[in-house]
Amino acid sequence: MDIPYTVMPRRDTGLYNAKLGIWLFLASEVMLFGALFSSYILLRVGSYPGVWPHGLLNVPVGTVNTLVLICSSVTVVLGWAALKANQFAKYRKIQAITLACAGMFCCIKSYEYYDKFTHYEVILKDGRVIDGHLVEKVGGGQLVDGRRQPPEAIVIHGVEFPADAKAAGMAKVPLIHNLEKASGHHLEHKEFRIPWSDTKKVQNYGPWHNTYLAIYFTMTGLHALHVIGGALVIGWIWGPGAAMWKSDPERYTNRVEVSGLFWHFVDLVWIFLFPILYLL
Amino acid sequence: MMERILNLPVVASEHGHDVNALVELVHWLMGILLVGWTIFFIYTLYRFRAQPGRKADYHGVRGHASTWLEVGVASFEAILLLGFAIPLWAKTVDEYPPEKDATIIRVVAEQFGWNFIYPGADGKFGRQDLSLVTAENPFGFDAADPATKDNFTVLNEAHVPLKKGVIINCSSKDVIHSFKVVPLRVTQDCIPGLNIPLHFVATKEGKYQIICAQLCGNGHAAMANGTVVVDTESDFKTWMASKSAGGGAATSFE
Amino acid sequence: MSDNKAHHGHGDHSKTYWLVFFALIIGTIVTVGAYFIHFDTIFLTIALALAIASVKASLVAGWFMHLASEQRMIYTILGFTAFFFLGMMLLTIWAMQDTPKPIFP
Amino acid sequence: MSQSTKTAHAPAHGAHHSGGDHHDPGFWRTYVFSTDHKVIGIQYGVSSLIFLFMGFLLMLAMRWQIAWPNQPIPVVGPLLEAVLGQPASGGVLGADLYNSFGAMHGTIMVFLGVVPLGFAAFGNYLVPLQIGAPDMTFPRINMASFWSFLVGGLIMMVSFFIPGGAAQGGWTSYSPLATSIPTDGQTYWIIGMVFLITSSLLGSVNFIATVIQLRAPGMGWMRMPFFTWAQFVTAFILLLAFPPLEAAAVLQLMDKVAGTSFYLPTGLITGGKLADISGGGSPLLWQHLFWFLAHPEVYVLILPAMGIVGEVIANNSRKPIFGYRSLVYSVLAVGFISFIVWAHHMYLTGMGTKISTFFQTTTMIISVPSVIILTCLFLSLWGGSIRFNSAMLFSLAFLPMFGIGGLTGLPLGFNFSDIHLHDSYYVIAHFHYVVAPGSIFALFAGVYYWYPKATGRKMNELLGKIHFAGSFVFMNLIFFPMFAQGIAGMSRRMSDGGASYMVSDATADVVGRLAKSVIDANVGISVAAFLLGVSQIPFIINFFMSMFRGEKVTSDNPWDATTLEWQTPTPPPHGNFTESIKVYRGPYEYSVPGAARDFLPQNQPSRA
Ligand code: HEA
Ligand code: HEA
Ligand code: CUA
Ligand SMILES: [Cu+2]
Repeated sequence: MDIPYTVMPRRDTGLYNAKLGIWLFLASEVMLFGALFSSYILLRVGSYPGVWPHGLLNVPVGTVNTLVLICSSVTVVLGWAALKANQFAKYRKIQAITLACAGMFCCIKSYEYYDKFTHYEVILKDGRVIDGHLVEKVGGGQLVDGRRQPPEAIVIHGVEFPADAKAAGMAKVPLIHNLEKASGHHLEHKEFRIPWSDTKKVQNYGPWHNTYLAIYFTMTGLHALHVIGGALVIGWIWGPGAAMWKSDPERYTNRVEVSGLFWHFVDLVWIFLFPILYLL
Repeated sequence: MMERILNLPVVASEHGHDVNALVELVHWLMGILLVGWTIFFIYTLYRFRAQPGRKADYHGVRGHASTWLEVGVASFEAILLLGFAIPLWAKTVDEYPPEKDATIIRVVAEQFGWNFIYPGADGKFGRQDLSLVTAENPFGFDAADPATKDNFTVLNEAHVPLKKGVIINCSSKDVIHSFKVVPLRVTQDCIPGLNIPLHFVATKEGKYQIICAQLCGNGHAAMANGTVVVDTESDFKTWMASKSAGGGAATSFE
Repeated sequence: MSDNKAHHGHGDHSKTYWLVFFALIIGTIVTVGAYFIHFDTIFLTIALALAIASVKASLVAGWFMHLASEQRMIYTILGFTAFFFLGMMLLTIWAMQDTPKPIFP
Repeated sequence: MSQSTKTAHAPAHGAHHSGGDHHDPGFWRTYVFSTDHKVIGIQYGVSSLIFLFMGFLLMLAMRWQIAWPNQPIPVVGPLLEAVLGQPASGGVLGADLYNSFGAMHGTIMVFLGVVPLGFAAFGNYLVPLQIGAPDMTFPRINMASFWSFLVGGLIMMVSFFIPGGAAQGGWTSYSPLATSIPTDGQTYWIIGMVFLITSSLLGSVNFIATVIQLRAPGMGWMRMPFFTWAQFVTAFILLLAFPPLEAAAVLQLMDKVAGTSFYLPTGLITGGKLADISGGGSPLLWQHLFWFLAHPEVYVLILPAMGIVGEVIANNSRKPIFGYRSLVYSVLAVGFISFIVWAHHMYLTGMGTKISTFFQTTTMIISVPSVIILTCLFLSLWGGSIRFNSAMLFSLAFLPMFGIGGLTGLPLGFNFSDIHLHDSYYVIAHFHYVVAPGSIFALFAGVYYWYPKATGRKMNELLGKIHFAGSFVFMNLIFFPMFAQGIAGMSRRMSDGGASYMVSDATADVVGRLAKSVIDANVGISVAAFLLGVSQIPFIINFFMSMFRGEKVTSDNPWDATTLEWQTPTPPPHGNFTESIKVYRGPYEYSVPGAARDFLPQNQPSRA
């Protein structure tokens, strides 16, 4: 039994099955990310002043990552064009660049995640706030009664805000980062060694820190999963799956096209994610 | 007649009668359709049952009766919508009684009870600040503000005056509840973080049961011991006075 | 599609792809540049950034994904999707606007 | 002779691989990890019937608690206590467990019972057959869809047995309640949902692609059976409405496990103090995303049912359905509009005038195509020659039952009357009329109608009629009194069936308490529910017994039907059609004047 139109397009629709399939799938992806974008807008519009950070992320790094994805997008389509022109070796080379770009994107993204997870806001008992990157946690960590002991001290490289800064600025713990901008004067960056007993609250810039970071991690995380998934599929077709080029070149080319369509979509999502998360 | 069939519960508010009217009207539409179709249905089933030698008619119903029927139903719905639902809702949502004549209350639901906050004699709520929020002070009123001084809170028993506008702002401390008083035909979700107003004018004295109409945890069913007491104007004043500023120190706000 | 218009002349197509590629790069640079310029109102920044993003997205969709010369069936599906997407987004935003504001501003 | 005898093989040797497919794929590949749409359809069918039964059992336990609050459940109570421990202590369904069962009853019935049965099971089995396709376009994705469904279902089941028990936040899982309930069951629920969503996503891509790509020559859009149309539109709804729920579920999962505040507002107080969260989220956001799916979802529950009813009525009234085109357009309209009515579940969340006007207008608009569909189906009977077999009885009962359910949607749809009816038993009655005596009856009809195709044997008519009579009577006895309870002001989701709202001596002066008669109706309803259960016994016996003892069909087309699924061997082999098929006419050419017999199959070239 054979299913028709797996390779050749059907006359009245002009499509082969997989192409229709991937477009349907992409339609649902549009709704998935659409819902997240809507949530982003609502959370942002509903956020109260001072909590939505501007320029928290590293723009140059984000820009580089954007360029990396754009590169991979053009190589995907060029690779497919090469196959269409029957140039398998060329396709192999070009698509390798795509895969390299995908890897690079993930590396850069992990670096950015790492940067956020080591960024701490420490609220002291006297009301001062110290905000910056973790240098080290001194001591602690041993298990007592099955609970991990807190460190003796925490060393942060960053800036210090006076006790009244938050109260003067905004009602509830707004983003310290915004205070720095709003206060105008440049604060001196240096290393602080804070005994744990002086701290009231120590929190890093994970998704729990505020709504912005929450949506940032969720959206980019989901996007990164798409990148990884897409790269795995493209990589499989490129590597082990390439045997099909010999047996059924038309179908193989179609596979490359379909996986490419998915890849472009992932790029397309990033095109929107980049400005709304990094720039606005 | 529909009134009798539906057996709607007692009404004790002005707009409650409008709610009943709309419910009854819709049920008229439904009733007519139900009866009409059922008669048609049973007749058809009987008349066109399979019998030896009967052949079905390829064309079946001819004419445009069905179109007219559909147009009829649609128009009836349009009338109910444009003539009743939309304007009546607009009235409940937009036409608030003037604030100065109205009694303004805040209700803060929690698992599993109702806190009513009254502004007290001066009719004003105090300044609010998030950093002051605690379980006892869910709106973060500033105790230092003079307007806060005579605010007072009562648990599970709200008093409101008869025949005067009442505005209740609904909120919640923890999860979503729903403030529902059947005889007053009032239902409003109490959503944490939001302060949603509703208003009514009570028309009958009495003690009215509050129910929670939104699943809020394992005590949801038991969240039934609140009442709204509708007092005559003078009784209400006396009650207010007993609670306000010193009079009700035990329940007072601070 | 394997056998319709796009089949012949891949050289030309490659050229298109490169053009699109450069347009995307330029778009990115302009967006980032605008970010550093700081306009008077944030709205201008937002509008500009989203406008450029939309142009970039249409380039990707139109040429890399060949939407510019796709079959009607795909357009129909995407048309529906766009409608529902806009419905979801706009109606939700509208509904949230038409609801009381949070207690703590 | 006719086309149907040409393609007819004696059912006996029509088993599988009659086409060119000669190597034997072995037991596992044939029956378990099969990519054949018919096997997958049956897998879906059997598992969803089991889930349906589970949902039903949960509901029986709840009904006991509603009618006899805080009394131990006979027989089952001790069992529950043994398995679930403290929450069922004393064999009583405590409030936590009641909420758990309620949430899971809703979830199981909707996502694991009716949708998989109506859409995935019937759709999988029949859509390729009805359009003359050899299989689904993506058979392996089809298989993945089923397994994803099963994993999702198992996660839901497992959650009953973890400490704290299954989800308790209602099937709607509103935040912040869902986030604050201390059981991990809530997390299981979300993860289970993600699998179920993935499953229906894969399924819907497949359905749409199949209908678009694999229609046999001559099978134009306006020649597709109504059932296939309904499935096609349903697939679109699933494709586009489910992803937002997936997004919403991811956000809720983050709230639950990563400490985010997507749905948690600033100023939330838990356990007596300000919650240690960043705040800034919105509880209403969840509701919007949830109902954006869940309203279209209710049409997912009803459209396949309508499709089945259309097929059965056309076949058993022996005449074309009335207004085929308006049916098709109405179904399309329903699918389309169903995306923009969702907020009618949220009228009382503080909605302003403008937006609620919009949503109640669209709600009224969407009732018009439903009225058209019902009208067409009713009028189809006129002039027919109606055969009252079990399938037809259930289909006929569907019409007034859906009618009652649909009509009672109207007072809910006007926000002003919804003030009184919201979240009362009126709502429960409304939607159960559409899903239980509505959808479930249609699904029963489908089982009776297509059973011979799948097994080669008919189900027993007598047992079928007993099943019908019992189900019909008791369904109505269960749900009709709920309208009265709702109007009297009885709230839903109450673990004591409203007992704490009842007038007692201590509360005699409080107006608005429920009259004793309203509460007492609970007992009658619960008794009817148990009897409804009893009425299912003939069905279960019938279902299993007929596989071995049922009357063998003598032809591939035992009901003298016109659509293509009856023009294949019985049961259809792998690949479905033994010869290439071509379609010459519309789907319901019954009793055509001048034709030799009272039905003209779609693939029969001439009218002779
Ligand atoms: C299959 C499922 C299904 C279907 C088809 C419908 C159909 C409709 N529903 Fe329902 N609904 C639910 C399932 C369904 N619903 C569920 C599950 C809930 C509760 C969710 C929860 O909160 O848990 C709900 C809740 C619900 C609400 C929210 C109530 C509240 O919480 O306060 C509203 C409000 O507008 C509503 C309206 C409607 C309307 C207007 C229709 C219309 O589409 C109906 C149109 C149909 C008709 C108008 C009938 C026409 C028939 C005739 C003309 C023939 C008559 C003949 C005879 C009677 C013989 N529904
Ligand atoms: C498709 C959806 C669906 C279906 C079919 C049903 C079916 C039924 N439901 Fe349910 N129900 C819901 C969806 C559904 N329900 C939802 C969404 C809620 C809200 C939950 C919440 O509050 O969050 C709810 C809530 C709900 C409540 C209210 C609980 C409360 O608010 O506290 C009640 C109370 O009586 C109830 C009763 C029933 C009854 C008596 C049936 C009967 O009609 C059952 C009929 C079923 C059968 C007769 C089983 C048939 C199957 C077989 C016989 C199996 C055969 C097996 C094999 C052959 C292998 N349901
Ligand atoms: Cu509070 Cu339910
Ligand atoms: Cu709905």
